[in-house]
Formats: sequence, structure tokens, C-alpha cells
Amino acid sequence: MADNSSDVLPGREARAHLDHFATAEQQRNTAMAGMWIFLVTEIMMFGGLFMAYAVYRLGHPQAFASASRDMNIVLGAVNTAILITSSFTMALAAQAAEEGLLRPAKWLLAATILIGIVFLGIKFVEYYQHYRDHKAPGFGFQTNLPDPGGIQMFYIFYFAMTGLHAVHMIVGIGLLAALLIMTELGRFSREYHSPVVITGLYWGFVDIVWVFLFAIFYLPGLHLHG
Amino acid sequence: MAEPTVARKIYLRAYAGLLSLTLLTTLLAFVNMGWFNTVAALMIAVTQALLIGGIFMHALYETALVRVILAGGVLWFLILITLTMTDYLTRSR
Amino acid sequence: MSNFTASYNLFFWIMAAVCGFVAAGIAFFLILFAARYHRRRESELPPQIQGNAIAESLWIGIPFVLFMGMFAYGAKLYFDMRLPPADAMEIYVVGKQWMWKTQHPEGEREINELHIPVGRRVKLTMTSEDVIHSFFIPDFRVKQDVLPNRYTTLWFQATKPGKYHLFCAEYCGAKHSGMIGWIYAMEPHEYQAWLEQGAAEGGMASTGEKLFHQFQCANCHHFDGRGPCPDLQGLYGSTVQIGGGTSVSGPTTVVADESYIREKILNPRAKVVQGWKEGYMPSFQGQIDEEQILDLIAYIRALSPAPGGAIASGSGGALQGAAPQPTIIGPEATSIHNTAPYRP
Amino acid sequence: MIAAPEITERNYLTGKEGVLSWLLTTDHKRIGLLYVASITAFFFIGGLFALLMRLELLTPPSDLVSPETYNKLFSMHGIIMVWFFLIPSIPATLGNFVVPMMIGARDLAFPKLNLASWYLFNLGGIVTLYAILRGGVDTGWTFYTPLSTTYSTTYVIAAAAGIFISGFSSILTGLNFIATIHGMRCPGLTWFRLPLFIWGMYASSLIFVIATPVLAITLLMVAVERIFQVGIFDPALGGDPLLFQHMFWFYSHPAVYIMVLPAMAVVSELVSTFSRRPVFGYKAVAFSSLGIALVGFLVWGHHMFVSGQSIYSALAFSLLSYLVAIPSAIKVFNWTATFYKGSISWDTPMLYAIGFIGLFTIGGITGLFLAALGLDVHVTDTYFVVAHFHYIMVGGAVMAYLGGIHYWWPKISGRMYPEGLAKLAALTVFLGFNLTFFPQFILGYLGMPRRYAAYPPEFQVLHVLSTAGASILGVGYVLPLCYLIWAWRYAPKAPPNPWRATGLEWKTPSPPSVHNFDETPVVNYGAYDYEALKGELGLG
Repeated sequence: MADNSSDVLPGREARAHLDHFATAEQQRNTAMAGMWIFLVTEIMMFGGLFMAYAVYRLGHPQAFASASRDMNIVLGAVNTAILITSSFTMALAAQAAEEGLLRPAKWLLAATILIGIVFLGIKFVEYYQHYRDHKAPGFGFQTNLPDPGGIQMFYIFYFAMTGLHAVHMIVGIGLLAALLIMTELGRFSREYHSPVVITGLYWGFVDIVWVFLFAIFYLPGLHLHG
Repeated sequence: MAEPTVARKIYLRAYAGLLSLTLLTTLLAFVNMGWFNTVAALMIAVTQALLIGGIFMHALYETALVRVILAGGVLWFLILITLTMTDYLTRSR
Repeated sequence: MSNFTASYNLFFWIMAAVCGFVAAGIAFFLILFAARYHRRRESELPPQIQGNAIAESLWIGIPFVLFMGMFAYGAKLYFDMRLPPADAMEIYVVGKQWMWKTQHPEGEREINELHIPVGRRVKLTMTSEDVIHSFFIPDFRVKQDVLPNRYTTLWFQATKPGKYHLFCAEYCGAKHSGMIGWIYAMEPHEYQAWLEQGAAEGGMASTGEKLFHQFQCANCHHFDGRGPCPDLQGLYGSTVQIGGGTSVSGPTTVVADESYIREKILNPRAKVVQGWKEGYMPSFQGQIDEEQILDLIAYIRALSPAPGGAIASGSGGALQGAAPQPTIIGPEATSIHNTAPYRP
Repeated sequence: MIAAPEITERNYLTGKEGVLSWLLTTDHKRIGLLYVASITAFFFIGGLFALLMRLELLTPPSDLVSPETYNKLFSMHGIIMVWFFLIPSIPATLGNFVVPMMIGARDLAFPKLNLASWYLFNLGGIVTLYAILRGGVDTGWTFYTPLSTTYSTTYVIAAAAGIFISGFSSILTGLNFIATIHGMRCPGLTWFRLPLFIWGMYASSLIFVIATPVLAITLLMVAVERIFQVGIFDPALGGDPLLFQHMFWFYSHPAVYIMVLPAMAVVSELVSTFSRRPVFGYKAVAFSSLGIALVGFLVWGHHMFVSGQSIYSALAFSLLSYLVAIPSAIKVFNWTATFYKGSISWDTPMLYAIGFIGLFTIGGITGLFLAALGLDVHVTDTYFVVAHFHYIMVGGAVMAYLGGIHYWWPKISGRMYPEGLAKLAALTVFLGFNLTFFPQFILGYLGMPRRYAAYPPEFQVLHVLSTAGASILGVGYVLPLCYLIWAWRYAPKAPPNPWRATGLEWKTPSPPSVHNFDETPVVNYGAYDYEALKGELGLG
């Protein structure tokens, strides 16, 4: 009565496939499909926020533009580049794991974690600056720009969306740390490495979300500066 | 394994492309192009998303099922936003 | 009963007949087949029919045609209900937890009651002070949600005198089921008498005029076109050129209706009139309540020629030509005669 | 590569013993039963609230309970019944139990995730029950803003948090089913050989996955607005309460199809088995499930015809609503046609199926009234709507759930159920249901608004009828609970395939072994192919 019907993530030991699957390929394809479906739910979750953002930007075009002018574009652009770099190292890590090159995979995972932490560090510096400038809704928000309701709405969505993104980053760093430990313990092999690939998908998705957040929160008002 | 291996060169090119697009979108945002600013920013963001999704996340090399799932997700997001906008764009105030 | 009741009922019962016929047919065949083809022996294997393309296309096609008919008829009725005629008599409604406040242009204010004349088109302009409510007169077959910070409208023409239920149909908190009242549809002459016996405090426009001075609107909005702010005569119903503002992405035009005037009072920077300074007018958000805004709107309406130029057709004879359009000569004119309330 | 099948006399119920073996199980069948226990509890809690409401409505004034209490009763009835009974009802219980067996798999693709879903579901339920015990919530199950964000003084955040958590259970269940149905079908089982139950579960899983995240984010926004006192949906601060309604109904309208698609899926199985014929027009019925799932996402605005949304937007939503009615109509007509020249047995599951078709038809055609823009204006937010959705959700989904429970009971428990009592219960439910809810159509037409603790006296007669019906309905629901508990231990043992049905699940022993199949089955015949299986089933 062995109860071996354990889940794909995380695997107990390096082995070809779990026994409710017929083949390793079936297991791999099902796991990949499952992860992509999960990413679709993430699209819809962020999608609700993007939709609400669009509705309110339509109603308060000026406020959203002028509020975005107060974003720190240098930090934003640098952070975008940083996160893209982390996606790059993550993609290389997944590739290395696939090829069974576990030592490079380990270092690339560590690099990804590190770059992710730098991203979050910069993000929290920005948060602190907004808080200090009384731009955090619910924490003594003040503005003397026209249409204060619209300005506050911008910041609500800014904090909600980048905050939800940051939560995803933190979860992602936790997953990567778990992968790192599992690699160290020799759980992965050329045959079994889907956790690395699947986490790579998650990390890439989080990066994609940020690319859009950068476009809608940092860029809209810049040209008004001239 | 079934996983197709992507040449490191392709990863590097995608990475370089992504960084240059970030620079481009930041610089373009300083130029006043009216409504086109928003369109340009979103178009560049979509291109970046395609690069990350297609190459880093291997969507380009995946099974048809994965591509259908992904297309479905995008389609339903568009349904959400389009039908909601039918209200906001035609509401008489 | 209202102008919508008969056409609504006709549509409803046609639908009921068509749908009832189909439902009865399905029930009939289900029971018939279940009895007629009842299993006779445990190992029975009936003929294995897979399907029939013709039958299936029929029961896809026929419902589709019926559905499109229902859609079209429903849409027509809905558009009739949703687009108020220009010549309707105006009533203002403010909903709050948990009462309805109604207001006649002549100044009559009521709570949880509304008196209206039979045979005249009545348009309600409604807003809420707190949550979403819904103004529902079952016998008139009309209903419209009433939203905070926004005007919604509803119109009808009562056809039979009587006392009708008024309900709040959108759940609005603890005493939702107590937010009810009565609509009194009266013969026009009775309505006129009712108006006169209660009209003590003056018409809405006249109250609005007082507010116009009280809030010092008159300091800037002169009626000779030479003040620092636009002349409001003729504003209502006109098309305004908007140069910019926080709620628009560029120059545009809007029709100066109730919603526009309300937004100007509460949030003047939302739409700035072409050629006038942005940020000159202060916001009155928090200083003025919904009923006062409606009074001011009634006053600003009174500064313009009546829309459509004529009083509603129909049997409202008693109201016709009751009072002439009052003359208003700039902010110095202190009041409109209380005895001659403004009538659209 | 395939692990050697464990030949064992022990079945999934007796394989491992002890409470822990249940709480830590990853067996889809046991998890299905865990769900049965959870949702049954929630069903009777929600039913208790309904009973109190019906008692209050016996008399026009609010005399039994205060209006505040009444408001909490209907809010909590809605929240519990929608999210903690109807949404998980068929997918998480029967779906969990049957789907892997029907496709010849040993389990769902992600068994641990499946168990995690059950824990999330209960955690969400406990948080919601906490909100109820602390004093309840009074916003209605719809949480309309600004009532829920600014004006209500009850436990809105806790209730929303409970729903939020259980939402992830829905998402994971849906994800699991989709991955399983795509990846785990046994050799030979192509898409068009799948039983229609699988098509229905697949379609509703799509909705789980796509719609639920939007609800999650919407409730999160409500909670954020309430906690930080910022105005996301507050019109005074530039927000729009209608945006909440759009986002809420983007989930909650498809959620109706989450409830009814699995019900239709069960009924397709029942109709075929008890007519001993393939479902008439298999492909049309299969595609109509997907059609409902897709078009069902395009119609949410029909909940907002009088809300102040643009009239042109309303026009589009009305048209699309009629389009979604077509696949439902196809199903009803095709089921009816399946009866023609069939071999109809009158076993209890078939009685439920017939009841379902009748009640769903009434629910569906009154939906046509509500989709017609002009007709909706008068009857929306009245008892007409209340009756309409109860015909779909209770007359539809609950009837199908009970039918399915009886149908698969021999497989689940290894025993039969008492047929006579079961027929009596089915009849009681049918009659009680109609007596409860048909008068509500009339009430709605006469203008009785919903969510009223007190009402004008002229509506009393119909309310009394409805309350009388509700008490009969209550008996009808308690009856199966009692005799099924009895049958679990004492009823006669069931053979592997008591109904001579064609699905793969009937090829397993009753109750099935832990891994369902000793050998992975190979399928070389279509769904409901009695001709191919007649030797095996002893027919002809």
C-alpha cells in the first residue's frame, strides 16, 4: 500500500516520473500545462487591476499624467533593467538545469535571487520616498495638484499593483531559495528538473507584469515636463 | 528530453533587445506625441512581453496546448476590458 | 398605471405564452416518452439513435429567430423608457438611507411621497446622498437605480389617478424595506390645487437664486458678460466648448445639462470652459448638499429659455400658461416673485 | 515504465484506516468524500438561514427578527450557499470522485494540490463562519459598493477574506481538472469518445480558472478600501461604484454556469444511462458546454440594466444574453429527444434528471424575460429574479447533485440505496421546490422587491404558500441525508455496474480499489456505445 501519488512539485528524489503518470513525458507536459494555466489565472488577477486602472485613467487623464510625473523615472528604468536581467539569469538557469549542468544552474539561481532582492530594495526605497512625501493613500495622503481624487486614485493603483507585484517577487524568491537548496541536495538531474523550469515560468511572468507596470505608472507624464 | 534547447546566443540577443527597448521606451516618453505616447509605451511593453514569454519562457517552443492556453488568457483579459469599456465609452454623463 | 404598463404587460404575456407553450411541450414529451418507452425487460437494448441534423438545426434555428424577436421588442421598450422626452415636467429626487425626498420645481418638497398629475410626462432627475438606491414604481413598470455623486433619470406618464406603491429596489442597508412610499397620481386640476395649498416657501428656482447669492456665485458670474466668470444666462441646454480639465484628455464639447452643472459646482476643474481661467472657481464640495445643488440647477435652468419651448402636450390643461417666464436682470435682481414660480 | 499494479482486495475506503489517513489522503475519491462532508455541513447551515427567512416572511411586518437580523440572514444564506455549497458542489465532490475514473486515470494530475484545495476551502469556510459567529455580515452576497465599503458596520472584511481564500480552492480544482483532462486520458480515449460529464467538467473548470481570480482581486479592492479608508469605488473621491458591479458580475455571472454546467454534465450521464441510448446529438451537446462557458463571459452586464450603465452597453449585453440561451436550449431539446424510443427506467436518478430538465427549463425561460431589456426593468431586483435563479441553482444544480449522488452511490459506498424512500424524497423535493418558488414569480410580477424584511400585506398569501413549500422542501432534503447514512452501513452490496452503464468508472469494482484500475484501460469505442458493449453489459 505505498502511497506514492505525490505531487510533481517538489519531487522527493530524482526519478523518472510519479506513478499516477504513464510516462515521464506525460508528467512533464501535464506539469507544464498546469503551470501555464496557473499563469492564466495570474493574468486575470492582474487583469482586473489593469482594467480598473484603465477605467480611472480614462476618467482622470490629467491627474494620472501629473501624478506619474512625480515618479522617480531613473529608479523605475533601472529597476526594469534589473528585473529583465534577473529573467535572463533565470532563463539561463532553467536551460542549464535542462542540460544537467547543475553547478552553473546553482550559481545562476543564486544570481537571480540576489538580483531580485536588489529590485525589491530599490522598490522599497521608492515606497519610503512616497510615504515621506505624503503620497501613500491611507497614511496622511496630501496633494495640492488639481483633482486630488484622481491623484489619490493613481497612487492607490500604484501601490496596489506594484505591491501585489512585490508580493509575487517575494514568493518567487522563496521558491528560488527552495530550488537552490534542492539543487544543493542533489534532487535534480538531467531527467528530473521540471521544478526549475516551472519556477522559471513564474519568474518570467512576474517580469512581464513589471514591464507593463513600468509603462503605465512611470511613463505617462514624462513628456509634459518637456 | 522533449525540451528544445535554445542557443545561448538567442537568449543574449533577447536580453540585449529587452534592455534597448527599456531605454527606448523611457526616452520616447520624454517626447510629446500626444495620445501616441500611451500607444508607443504599450506597444513596446507588448514587444518586451513577447520576448520574455516567447524566448525566456520558451512559449515559442512549447506544445500547441500551451499556446492555446496562453492565447485564451489574453483573449479573456481583452473580453474583460473591452466589454467594460463599452459602458464607459458610451455612457452619457 | 402608466403609459408603459399596457405595452409592458402585453409583451410580458406574449413571452409567457410563447415560453409557456415550449415548456409545456417539453414536459409533455418527457412524460409521454418516459411512459411510452418505459423499460420492459432488464436487458432491453433500444434502437441506438445518434442524432438527427435536421431536427437539431430546427431547434437551434427556431429559438434563434424567436430570441432575436424578443431582443428587439425588449430593446425598443427599454429605449422608450430610458430616453425622457424633452417636454417632460421635471421632478427632482434625492434618496438617502432610508427615505425618498422629492421636490417639485414649484418648491413643494415631500418625503416618501410624490404627487403627480395624470396625463403629463414626468421626468425624474435623481441622486443619492449615500449608497445606491433604486426608485421603483411597480404599477408604472419603471425602475432606475439612484447613484451617489451622479444623476440618473426616469420618466413616465401616469394614465390613471390613484395611489401607487413606491419601493426602493436596490438593497441599501438596515431599513431597506422601510424605504417605501406612495405615488399619488391626480387629475391635473387636483394636482394644481394640491400645489397651491402647500406652496409656501417658493419655487426651487427662487430658492436657488437665494443660494446663488448666499454662496457668492453672483460675485463672479455677472449677467452682463463682463464678470470674471462666464455669464450663466442661456447656459442650460447649450453646447459648451471645453478647453481642458482634469476629466478630459483634450478640448471637447459638452451639453450643459444637470450633470454638467453639478460637476462644475463640486469639481470646477474637471472641465474648464474654453477661454476661461482654470482654477479660478473654488469647489463647493462639502459645503453644499444635494438638494441645494438641485435648487441651484433649477435657478440656472430658469436663466435659459425652456427646452422645447412648450409645455407638455396631453391633458395638463390647468398648467398651461399658468405663469409667464420670469424676467431676471442680473445678480442685482434680488428675487423672482414667489407667487409666480418658474415653470418649464 | 508503469509501476506494477497493486492487486489488492482492499478498496479505497478500507485501504488505510484512521482519521489521519483521511486528512492526509491524496486519493481523489477520498478527497471527493471529504468535500461531500464539508459541503453538506454548509448546505444545512445555509438552509437554516433560509428557513429563518421564510418564517420571518410569514407575516408582513418584521416581527420574528429585526430588519438588521433579516438582512444578515439573507446575506449569509447567499454567501454560504453560493460559495460554500453550489460552486464546489458537483465539481469538487462528484467531479473529484468520477473524473479520473471516467478517463481511465489513476488519479488527478496533481493529487497534493487537490488535497490543498480541500484545506483552502475549509479554511475559507471557517473564516466565513467566524464572521457569522462574530455577528454576521449584512451587505447581501453581492457586496455592492459603497454600502459594503463605507456604510456597513458588519464583518465585511472577514467574510470577503473567507470567500477570497476559498476562491483559491476553486482555482486549483479547475486547474487540476483541465490539466488532468488534457494530459491523463487513457489510450484510445479521444476527445469525442469522452463522456459528456467530462465535457461539462472541462467547461466549468475553464470558468473556475478564468473568472475566480477577478473575484479575488475585486474583493481585495473592497477590503483595501474598507481598511485604509481610501476611495477605490467611492464616487466622492473620483471612483465609480458601477466598476465594482462590472468586476463582480464578470465573475458572478459565469459563476452561475460553474453551478449549472456540472449539473448539465450529470444529467447527460443520467439521461443516457437510464434511456440506455447515446445522448441525442453528442457533438452538439458537447460543444454547447464549451459555448456556454465562452459566451457566458460576455453577458454579465444583464445584471446591470437599471444600474445606470450606458444604454448602448446594455443593448450589447442583452443581445449576447440571448446568444447564451441557445446552447442551453440545445441541451434541453437533445435530452428530451434522447428519451424518444429509448428504454426508460424510472430509477431515482432518472426522476431527478426529469425534474432537473423541467425546472431548468422554467428557470431558463424566465431568464429570457430578464434578458429582454424592457421586461427586465420591472422584474429585476424583485422576487421574480429570486425565483428565476433558485429554479436554476436549486431546481437545477441541487436536483442534479442529488441525482448524481444516487447514481454514483453504489460506486462511492459499494452499497445500494433504498429505492422506495429515495423516490419519495425525489418527489417531495420536486413538489416542495415548486410550491416554494413558483409563487415567487407571481410576487415579483406584482412588484414585491427582494431583500425586504417587511412587506405590504397584499403579498402575504403568496409568501405563506412559499413558506409552506419551503418546509416541505426541507423535509425532502433531510430524508436523503438520513437514508444515505443508513445505507452506508446497512444497504445491500452493489455490483460493479448496477445500471449497465457505459462509463469507464463502472469497470472498476464497487467501491473501487485505491488506484482505480488494475490495468490501464484501452478504449476503442465511443461514448455511450451500447452496441459495442452489449456483450459485456448483457444487453440485447
